[in-house]
Amino acid sequence: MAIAREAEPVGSLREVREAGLDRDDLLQVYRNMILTRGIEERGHILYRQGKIPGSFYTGRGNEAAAVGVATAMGPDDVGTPLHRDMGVHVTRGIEPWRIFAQYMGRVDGPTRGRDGNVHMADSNLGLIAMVSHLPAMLPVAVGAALAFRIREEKRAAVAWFGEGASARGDCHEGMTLAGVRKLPVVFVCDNNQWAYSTPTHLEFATEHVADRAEAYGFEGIVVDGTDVLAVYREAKRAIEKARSGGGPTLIESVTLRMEGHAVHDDAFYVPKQMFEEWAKADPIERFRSWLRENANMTDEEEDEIASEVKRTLTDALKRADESPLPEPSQLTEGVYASPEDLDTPHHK
Amino acid sequence: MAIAREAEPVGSLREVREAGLDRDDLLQVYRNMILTRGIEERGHILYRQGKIPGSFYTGRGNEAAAVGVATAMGPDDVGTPLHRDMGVHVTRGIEPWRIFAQYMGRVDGPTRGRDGNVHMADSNLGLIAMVSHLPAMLPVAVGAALAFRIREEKRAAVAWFGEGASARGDCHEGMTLAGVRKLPVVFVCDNNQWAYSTPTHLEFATEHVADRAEAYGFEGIVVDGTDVLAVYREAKRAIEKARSGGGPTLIESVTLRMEGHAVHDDAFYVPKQMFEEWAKADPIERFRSWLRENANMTDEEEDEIASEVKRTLTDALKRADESPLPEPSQLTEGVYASPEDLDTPHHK
Amino acid sequence: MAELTYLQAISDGLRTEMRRDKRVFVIGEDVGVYGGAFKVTLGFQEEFGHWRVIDAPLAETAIVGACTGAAIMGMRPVAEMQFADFISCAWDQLVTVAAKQRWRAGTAVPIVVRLPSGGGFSGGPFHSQNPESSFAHVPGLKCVCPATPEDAKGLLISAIEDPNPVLYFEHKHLYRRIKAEVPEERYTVPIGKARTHQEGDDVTVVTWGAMVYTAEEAAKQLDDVSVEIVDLRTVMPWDKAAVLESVRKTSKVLVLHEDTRTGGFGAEIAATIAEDAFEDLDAPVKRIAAPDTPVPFSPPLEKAFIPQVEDVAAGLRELAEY
Amino acid sequence: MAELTYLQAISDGLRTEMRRDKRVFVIGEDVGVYGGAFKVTLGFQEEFGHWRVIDAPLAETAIVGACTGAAIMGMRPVAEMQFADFISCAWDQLVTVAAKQRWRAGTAVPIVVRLPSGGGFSGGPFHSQNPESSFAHVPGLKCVCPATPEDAKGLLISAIEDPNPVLYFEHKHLYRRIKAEVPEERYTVPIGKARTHQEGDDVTVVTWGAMVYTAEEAAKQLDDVSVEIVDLRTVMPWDKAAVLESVRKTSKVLVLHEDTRTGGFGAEIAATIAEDAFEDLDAPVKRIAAPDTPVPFSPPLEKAFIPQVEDVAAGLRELAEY
Ligand SMILES: Cc1ncc(C[n+]2csc(CCOP(=O)(O)OP(=O)(O)O)c2C)c(N)n1
Ligand SMILES: Cc1ncc(C[n+]2csc(CCOP(=O)(O)OP(=O)(O)O)c2C)c(N)n1
Ligand SMILES: [Mg+2]
Ligand SMILES: [Mg+2]
Repeated sequence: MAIAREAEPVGSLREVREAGLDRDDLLQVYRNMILTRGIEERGHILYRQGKIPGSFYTGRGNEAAAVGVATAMGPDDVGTPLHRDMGVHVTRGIEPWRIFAQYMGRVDGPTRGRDGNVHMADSNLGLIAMVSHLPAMLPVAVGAALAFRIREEKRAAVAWFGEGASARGDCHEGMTLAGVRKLPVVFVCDNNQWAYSTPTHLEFATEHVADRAEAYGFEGIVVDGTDVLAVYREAKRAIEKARSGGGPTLIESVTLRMEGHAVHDDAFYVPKQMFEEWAKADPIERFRSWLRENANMTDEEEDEIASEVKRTLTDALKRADESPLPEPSQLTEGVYASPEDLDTPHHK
Repeated sequence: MAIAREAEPVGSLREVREAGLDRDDLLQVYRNMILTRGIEERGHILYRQGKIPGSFYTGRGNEAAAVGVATAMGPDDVGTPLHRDMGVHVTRGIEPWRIFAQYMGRVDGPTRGRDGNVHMADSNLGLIAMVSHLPAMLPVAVGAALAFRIREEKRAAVAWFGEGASARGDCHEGMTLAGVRKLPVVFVCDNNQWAYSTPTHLEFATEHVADRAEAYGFEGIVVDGTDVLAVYREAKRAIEKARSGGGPTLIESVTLRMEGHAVHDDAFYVPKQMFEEWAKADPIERFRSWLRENANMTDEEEDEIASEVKRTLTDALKRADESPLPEPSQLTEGVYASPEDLDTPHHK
Repeated sequence: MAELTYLQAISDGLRTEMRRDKRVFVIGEDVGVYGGAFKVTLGFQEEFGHWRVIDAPLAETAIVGACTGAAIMGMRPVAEMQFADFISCAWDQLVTVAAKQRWRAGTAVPIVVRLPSGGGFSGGPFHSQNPESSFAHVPGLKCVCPATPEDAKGLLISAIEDPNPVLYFEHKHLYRRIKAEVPEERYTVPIGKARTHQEGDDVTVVTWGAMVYTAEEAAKQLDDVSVEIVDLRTVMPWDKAAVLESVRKTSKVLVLHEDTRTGGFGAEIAATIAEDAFEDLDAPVKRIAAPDTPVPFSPPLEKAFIPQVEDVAAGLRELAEY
Repeated sequence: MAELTYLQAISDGLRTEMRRDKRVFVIGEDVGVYGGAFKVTLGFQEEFGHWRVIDAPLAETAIVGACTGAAIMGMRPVAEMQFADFISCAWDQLVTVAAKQRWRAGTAVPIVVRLPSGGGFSGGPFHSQNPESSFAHVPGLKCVCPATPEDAKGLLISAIEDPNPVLYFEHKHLYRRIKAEVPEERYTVPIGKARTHQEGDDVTVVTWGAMVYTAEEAAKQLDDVSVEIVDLRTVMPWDKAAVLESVRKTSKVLVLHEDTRTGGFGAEIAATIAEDAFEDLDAPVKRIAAPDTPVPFSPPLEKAFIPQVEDVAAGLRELAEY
């Protein structure tokens, strides 16, 4: 039995305008999706070149979901994106070269070489850096929402989590607190159908993760995560509802993880057919077609975006590669915060 | 919206017979409820006499719920009762004097003075001793059910938890695992409407805890916890369903905690009227009337039960009081198990 | 100055900060209407409202995680664990998120977690523990363990002011037993500075929390031995300089704590002294701590578990005669 | 005898027990079809079926809690954490339930939790930790840390046989790097007995896990110093007698571990030696361990974090010259 509401795909440009995006915004969304994929593709190359230490994760297939939600966020909203959500960092405006620096363990990555992969965030962009432990950031996002509620600010927090991570206690406790206090938080489940090699039916026994929202006293919505505009529309509604005192929403965005869990994983356990089917619903290709059909995106525009992204990436790679590795002497600095660390916009 | 099924009260003797209890069983159930209350009332007196160290908790108001479920369990089923579930220990056949010894920190309590209150169990009776941390025993009960499933035994595990403790991650993780694997476990929520001083609407945002069962892929049932026969019937069904491969059930038994959280607490935060109303539904009185009306319980039978219980309690108190306090030298013994500890029926 | 119990001093410190700083809020189980299991926040909800004194669900991970998020958004949360023992349910949030966020991502997490800890009244295995050693090992966390009402107030205010996650261990056995004059105004006691509870020349006791008083009683039993008692006050960071200075004077040390011995924080102190003051020592560094068992319920067992005045006196005697 | 990697030896030990004893089952994330993140259980599900090789939900508390319940019902569960770091999510189940159940209630909890731990390949703060110290402090838990393929197999079988909760720390950096002859038949290696990795007369190194090899390399750099390396093999219980015996011979000790220094288990070992072998020591007990930070990702930082051969050689030199 499905309890959650299934969101419809987005149709016309008019409908999108109503949801708050004009044509320029749409092209920007498209650009952000391409940039997101580009960053991860270049990351993959860097990895194969031996320039990225450790392991390497991407969110291929999740570009629409990540960018769609982030586009719906306002500048004062905050979020805790995870390892498939590069599009959130991109949309919030992180400088791509800093991501490459992060990947390569250089001092100019947001964590200054201390952590790797997408374990990072630019706090000036309203993002909080994830930890590996899933979904430990979810209660943290709930806490951000609690701060907004206490101060009576009209802001929302967005907490991402995977469908696999939905099995953990942190998810339950965070949603419970958010539900009983009607906190301004939007939970976004990136349901990419696999948790490493584990299929969804071994992670939860409902049809959809969103079916659980009811158990916490709020609404659950299932949306096609390859439809960036549908994701945007649902996120926008949920964020506005949160900001205006309506409490949390759980949005489940369904996609397929289009690669292995990480670089080392060939995903042999995913049926080939599944990949083939979902490849047809590539979120970028899908949106490109939509833009051409519904917003008259021209060849020139498309090319311009493609080449701007390419330029950005090339510059970013170059700049990142100039960033030095950290000095060993920096290791022990800053284990504890000092009062100046509280000189941030949030602590005013 | 209530998703769980609301169980009906039990009516006639015939209906009860169908559920598996004959008249003698019913008198035994009645006796167990009285004995349960008697133990806790005597405990209270002992506490006031200064004979019980630390704090003291009772389950007044929960006798029907505890005894009802335990009566539905078979000898090979196991359970993890909590601090309001004295009736489970009693029904499974613990010798009452050992409970008093436990209360008073004597060597003949099941924990030999190492732990207090209802933090105990007789493992020969198929019970596992609770820890304070709520509801940490719930995943443990799920593990017992997992053992039964692996070995293909037709046995069920019963996991108790409070409505307050339903907020914790252990509850979620245990139910998730049980749900995806359809393990033979019955979850019993003692919803006594308060978690210490915290009312239910601050613990969960649904109408009933049982409404959450759906989120884990199994059935939720709400039953009046003052109706011992209704509790019995629902528990019996759920246990049989579990044993025969039907997976978990969540039974929420609604009562009122008729005293403070523990002896020190006067429960000023519970509206007087609430106590008054629920006092009318005293589970023992309710069952007594039912037995007189439906099973022709005679004055003699009633008196006989009352005096047998009284005798049992007096003897138990005396015997417990003769049990010595533990020797300090015993403190460090048995922190680690030795192979002989595995010489139990379970480890054959 | 007013005479306050240790418990009243904690309330006073918390109330002072909540009045002074709107960013401070309290969250925990039963902290609102009920005023907390030990009544530290009694009357707070009336004064500060139910969005600054929040009755949380029974969910320690949510409580600590939410504090972390709120702190990052500029609040100064003070979480109450109903008993210190229940912090085990939020271990991951503290160790994985709160402790490492500053170092990894540059994000300060100014939260305080209040932990009513310690035994002495038959609380049994789950209402008596002293879990400070477990946390002191985790880089990024601070651990504060006041012994006096004055320190209880001043250290709580320092903890709230501190830009880091601070675990504030308040010893339940001191709550109503220990009273002293406490300044009425706001003041802080620095985190990381020990206090000489009493001066002496022959043996140094390094301890904290309720054991300070056990050491004091034990010292009284030895007329012929002059005992210096160093109350660490904060276990992480701990005041190595003050300890080493005292050791240089006395050349003999007893490290005393209520938590279990093996791998307890006393080991760190003893190992450090043995390494850094090797040439100054006239006797091995002695440790007295609880035996390696859970905390027992029954009084004779609990007495055998918690270090007693006689145990400490015997240890001091042994060192003096070494 | 066959030459096996450390990883193969673990698989071999586990397979041996699963073939011999039907009560043994494996549960963890991706242990089935995938064979576990490190492929320790590759092929197990085919051989033993999916009720003895269980792909669990991403829920460490459920995994460990369920193992406890199944163990009490007579099974012999072996849980796999995908990385040791994630055990923080099951801290409460281990510390509160599994560790204390025997002492409190007389109920043995024979579970094994396998913990792929340690750094050395830029796993960063959450895929590199060595959390054994935190658990070694908790009465009721055992901590096993094999360094050789032979010990890896024999200690895993001992851990499964043991009637207690045993944390089995397998060092990822040894998985494929270390190979040796391993008996094909079933055998056990006793928990609580150290192994002399190499004999020597001048300085004792007490260590375990991957650091055994670091110590060995360091010792090679000092032609003029005869180094004895004691591989503890199990940290809880640890072989105090063997360590003290070696110390009596050499009179100088270096305690070495990969976990962070302050409050690490090295402190317990150092404090014990300093107390029990006070008169035998010719130099202070030296500790070398990681600095008090999270584990860094970037290679130059990680190199500065994990004790290196040169660091250990310098420490040995210092002790030799003391
Ligand atoms: C608490 C915890 N346990 C285990 C892991 C190891 N791990 C990393 S990603 C992953 C699968 C996550 O699945 P899901 O939540 O669906 O996110 P996805 O990777 O599919 O986006 C696992 C098991 C982890 N990161 N955290
Ligand atoms: C993890 C945890 N946190 C806090 C407590 C302290 N505590 C003991 S009982 C209780 C209330 C429990 O409420 P509920 O689950 O409804 O059970 P009830 O006592 O009402 O039967 C609390 C908060 C605990 N035992 N465990
Ligand atoms: Mg997934
Ligand atoms: Mg309740």
